Amino acid sequence: MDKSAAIVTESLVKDFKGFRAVDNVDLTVRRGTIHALIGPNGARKTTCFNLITKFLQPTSGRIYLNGEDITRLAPASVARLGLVRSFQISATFPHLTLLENVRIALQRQLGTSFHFWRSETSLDALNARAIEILHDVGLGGSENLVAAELPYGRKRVLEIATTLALEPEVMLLDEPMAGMGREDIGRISQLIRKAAKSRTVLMVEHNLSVVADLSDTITVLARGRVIAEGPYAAVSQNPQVIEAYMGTTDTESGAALRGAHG
Amino acid sequence: MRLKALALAAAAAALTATPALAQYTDGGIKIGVMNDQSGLYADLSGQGSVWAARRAIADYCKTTKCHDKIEVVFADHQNKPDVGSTTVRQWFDVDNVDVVVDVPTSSVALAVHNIVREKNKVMLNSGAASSDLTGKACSPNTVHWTYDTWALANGTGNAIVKTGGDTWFFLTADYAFGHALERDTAAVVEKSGGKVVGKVRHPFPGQDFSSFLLQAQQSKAKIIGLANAGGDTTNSIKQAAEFGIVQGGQKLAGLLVFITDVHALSLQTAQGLILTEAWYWDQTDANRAFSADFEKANKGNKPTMVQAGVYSAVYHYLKAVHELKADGDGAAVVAKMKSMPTEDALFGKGQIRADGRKIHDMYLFEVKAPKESKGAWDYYKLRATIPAAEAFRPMDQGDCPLVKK
Amino acid sequence: MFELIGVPPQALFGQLLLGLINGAFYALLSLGLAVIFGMLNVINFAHGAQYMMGAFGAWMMLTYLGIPYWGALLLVPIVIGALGILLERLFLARLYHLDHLYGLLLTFGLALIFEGLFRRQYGSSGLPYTNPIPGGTNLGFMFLPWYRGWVIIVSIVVCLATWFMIEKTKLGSYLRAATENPTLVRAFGINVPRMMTLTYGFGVGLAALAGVLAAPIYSVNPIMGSNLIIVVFAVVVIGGMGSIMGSILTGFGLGIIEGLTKVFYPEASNTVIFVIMAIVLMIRPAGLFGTPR
Amino acid sequence: MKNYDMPIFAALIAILLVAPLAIYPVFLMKVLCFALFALAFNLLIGYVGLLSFGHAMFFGFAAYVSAYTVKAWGWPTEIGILAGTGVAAVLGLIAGLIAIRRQGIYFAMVTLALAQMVFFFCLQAKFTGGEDGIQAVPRRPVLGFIDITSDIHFYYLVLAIFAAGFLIIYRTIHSPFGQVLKAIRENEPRAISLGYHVDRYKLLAFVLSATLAGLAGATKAIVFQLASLTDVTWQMSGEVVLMTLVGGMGTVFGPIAGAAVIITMQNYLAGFGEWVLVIQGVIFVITVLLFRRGIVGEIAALATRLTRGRGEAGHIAGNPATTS
Repeated sequence: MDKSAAIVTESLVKDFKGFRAVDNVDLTVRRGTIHALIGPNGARKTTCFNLITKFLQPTSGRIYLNGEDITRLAPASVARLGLVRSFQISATFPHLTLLENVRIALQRQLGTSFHFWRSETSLDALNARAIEILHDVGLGGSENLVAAELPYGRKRVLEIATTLALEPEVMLLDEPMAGMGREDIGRISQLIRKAAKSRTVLMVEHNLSVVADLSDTITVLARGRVIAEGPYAAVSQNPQVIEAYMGTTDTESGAALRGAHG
Repeated sequence: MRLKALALAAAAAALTATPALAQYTDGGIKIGVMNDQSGLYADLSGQGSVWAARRAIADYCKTTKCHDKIEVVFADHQNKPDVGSTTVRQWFDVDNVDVVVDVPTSSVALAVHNIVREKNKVMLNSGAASSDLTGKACSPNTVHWTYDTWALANGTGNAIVKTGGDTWFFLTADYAFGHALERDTAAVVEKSGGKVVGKVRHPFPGQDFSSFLLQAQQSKAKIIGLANAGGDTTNSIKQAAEFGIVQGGQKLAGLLVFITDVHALSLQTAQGLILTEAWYWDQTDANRAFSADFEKANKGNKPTMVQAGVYSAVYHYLKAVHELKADGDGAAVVAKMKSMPTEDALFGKGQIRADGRKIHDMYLFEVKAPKESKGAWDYYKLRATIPAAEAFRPMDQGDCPLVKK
Repeated sequence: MFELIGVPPQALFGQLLLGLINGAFYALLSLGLAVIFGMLNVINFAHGAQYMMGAFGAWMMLTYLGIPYWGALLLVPIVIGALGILLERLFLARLYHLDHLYGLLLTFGLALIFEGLFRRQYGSSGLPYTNPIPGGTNLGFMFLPWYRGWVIIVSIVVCLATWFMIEKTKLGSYLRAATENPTLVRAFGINVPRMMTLTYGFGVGLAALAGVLAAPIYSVNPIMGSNLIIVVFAVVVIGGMGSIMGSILTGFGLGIIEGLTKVFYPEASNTVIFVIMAIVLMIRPAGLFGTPR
Repeated sequence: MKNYDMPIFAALIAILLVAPLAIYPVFLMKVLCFALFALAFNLLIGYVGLLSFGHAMFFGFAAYVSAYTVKAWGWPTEIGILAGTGVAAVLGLIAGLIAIRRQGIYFAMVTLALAQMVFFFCLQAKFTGGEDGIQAVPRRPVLGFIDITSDIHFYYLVLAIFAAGFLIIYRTIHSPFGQVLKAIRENEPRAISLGYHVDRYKLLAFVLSATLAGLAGATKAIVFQLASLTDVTWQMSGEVVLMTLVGGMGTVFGPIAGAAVIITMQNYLAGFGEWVLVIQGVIFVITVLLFRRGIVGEIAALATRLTRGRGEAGHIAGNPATTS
């Protein structure tokens, strides 16, 4: 096993009621890189995500984070080790303000999260840091808005801000660009690039031009198996990959693949 | 010196004068009927008891000039002690109720009983079974009118053994009330020369009794004593009929069965059941006349012994209050009630003992077979009369602190 | 003759058989709950009240219309089931877009209304209902009333037929698919709301059928359902909510276990189901036949 | 957003201080005990989104413990109440460990079944007095000098207990812990992904809720000098759900309003017998169908609409169950 890797999975398998969703996936995400996980619809990319972050328990196989075996840990414990994920649909706390959203992430460090007798004003000490983070991602000045009132693209930004507040070593982004307009895509790409400077990023993404643009390494999944891995240029030439994409009705991805290629 | 004598005389005059003036609290007599208006005991007490209380007032005021403001209020205690105690506190503290009547369900009766004593009011209990009300928990403010567990156990246990039912198997509801009924009856059975061959304690409330009945059947006891109440009793009787227990030669003895239960079961199912009651509608002309009026006002039902007891108790209470011309001091009213012999159309002549127990005859009935019945509600045939002197627990055995040994 | 822990084997056979018969009621009722829960994701708190209405329905048909037991057995489930359909259309259907807990709260309210109305009208002492098949046969180890035998046959047939319909037929496969993914099934041109309505009606009909079956042997009174429903809830939790076979097997199984408890430790026979439930939940939080979620 | 909770609370306490002049104090004590019970219940449904259908087990069992320790063992009133509260906390921990692993309807069913076990235990155990319950619990002076045999004195003590309970709950909601609870309610997977072991937070909330429900029950036992099976039945669990629902789930004052409405209704409808059940059922149905925000929730929504003059006001009441 590669000790220098941030995440390693060994023969990861997940069975659902007799059918194999994820089949012997070996994945190595090197530290400090942006690694993309792509594949046509039904490739079980999100399932892999859920397995790595322990939201699902693998049927067999091993998962390592910085060489440490995390196969048996609870999802919250994995997060505490610095492996933090986002979700396919935007995952904010809709009825909390932007400030409170970010503060939830910061709050854990205080160690007072079980203190039901302490006033919440004790959390005000975190406000400066939270506002700073919001500012960094371009949400400065709107910290008192309620998250539900933000437009969709901004919610994703808020979600990334919340994730960044934990200063995770490894970020797992599940389709950060899903449902984005062109303008938002640019902004979030920038944000990811900036965030990735000091950490490792593993992302699932359908938008192949974003993948091509951002990622160092790409792993292609189809039907729960790895069919190719390497830099974008190599992977996009791989006949198996092209067939996997073309063979599906997923014309959008197919077109995207061609488009990015050409 | 003269001054002091004068003052004494005045005080004495005031003391004797007080009862002479009519001293009705709040300018009248307010009777609170508290019972189950909606639950399991609604038919045997409920609105029927309210009707009986009103009827007692009407009947009493027909013959005697009575106070012109006598009011009846009622409440549903839902068989919950806390509901009963809240209501009764409010009755006394806010609504100026003078006397609480009926109160079936022993747990509620005991709760109300304590508050009545604390507030020095009166409780005339007809509906509750617990013999503790005139035993170790007895109070100078309570009269227990119609029946109690001891009387039922004694009537059913003793009389059945005497008529040949000398081996018993108990089907007991597994809670304090069931245990008490079983214990009292078993003692009577053994004292009269019978034998208890077995018992089974079923959970309360139960639904299916077939398993327990099968055990009773296998015990070969002549009598199966049902030490339970309400739905448990009707379910056990119904299922006993289904399993052919009575046809098989065994008899069921209900230790707490009311005529409304028999009605609910139908004669087909309940025939042969033996039970003890204090009053039955078809015994005398007065009873029948009362029942005919009752039936018209109460969905075609005949009165139970509990409702008849409410009538009788309220009647006697009014007598005592009018004699005293005061209703404020509950203990004094009850003392007066005890000092006067009781007499009314339904229960005839009787008396109230020092421990608060009203004494009268009790009756052992057997439920008729369908072909023996001559019409609606013709359910019982008399097997034995238990004379008043033997029907209730002797005063010296009750551990009532009011009784000097 | 040898005895098993103080109980002769014949007696034990008898008790096992009686347990199985009680289990028949549990199975029928929990089956109805499971069907409704599986499809609508609603815990039907009114199930006990609907069972009670089934028993009252049989009594009313006999008393007011002169329809005997056998007619009631067929008609009452249809009538009460139709009432269920009405309830679903009027009330439940408005709540599907909300948290499932609202369904539970609504049916709880409905249960209170039904129970209150029947108490108002018929009092609580209960009503007589004559056993349509009196008599029985001596099996050697016990006297088996014909009626109890009838109950167990009806229950097993109905349970198996329901299971077959849901697990093995095309209609059932639509039902199951609709639970998983209503949008997809709708895309196939199937009227999902109507399917949900009919499912609720069917589940309620099962409760009413159990009520008719119960009328000749249990006291017909307004609280007969609320006493039973909590036990049936426990059966459903043990079996695994929404699992059809789970609810049937657990229903019969717990009937037998309860029957045995009545012999060896009668005082605990009401509690035993809840004890089993606690143990099952600690080992398998999703119930014996449930899938974890 | 400006928060008016504390001024409203102060006004409420001021009204309650003079209320006995006009209203029967025993009735008021009953309302306060149930209001505290509903507040405790609301901590769970309103702020964690967990519907417990078995909260009577904490309320009723604590009542038994405080009644028994005070009556049979002669413990001082305040220690008896604390003992009841403490036992409820332990019971809450046990029940919580079993139930907390499930969500939604499953959680409701599991708590219901657990409460039923407690019911059967209370029915059979010797110390509870079975059907009769524990009666005539003495009202001994509190702390040795506050005479509580007079209803009016006791009323002020109960008011103090109620106020303390309210403030504990209020502080819990507005604490670092409360922030995490809100986050869990709003988006549980996200809270997990931020490293929160949500089950532990839910468990603590469950134990707190059970403890305060126990405090309400233990106090009620002394007020009515009675602990009985009624308090541990599943119908009691249903009643507290009704109170909270009617008042407004997830609102600060809703449970108090709901308890007041329901208790008053039961009081005045007592003479109507079986109609009480029907009316309660109708209230349940109407509230679920039409006024899911409850009394306080609807008022808050109305106020928001008036001040803002636009927008969907449903979020203000913070009713978690409206989002499925």
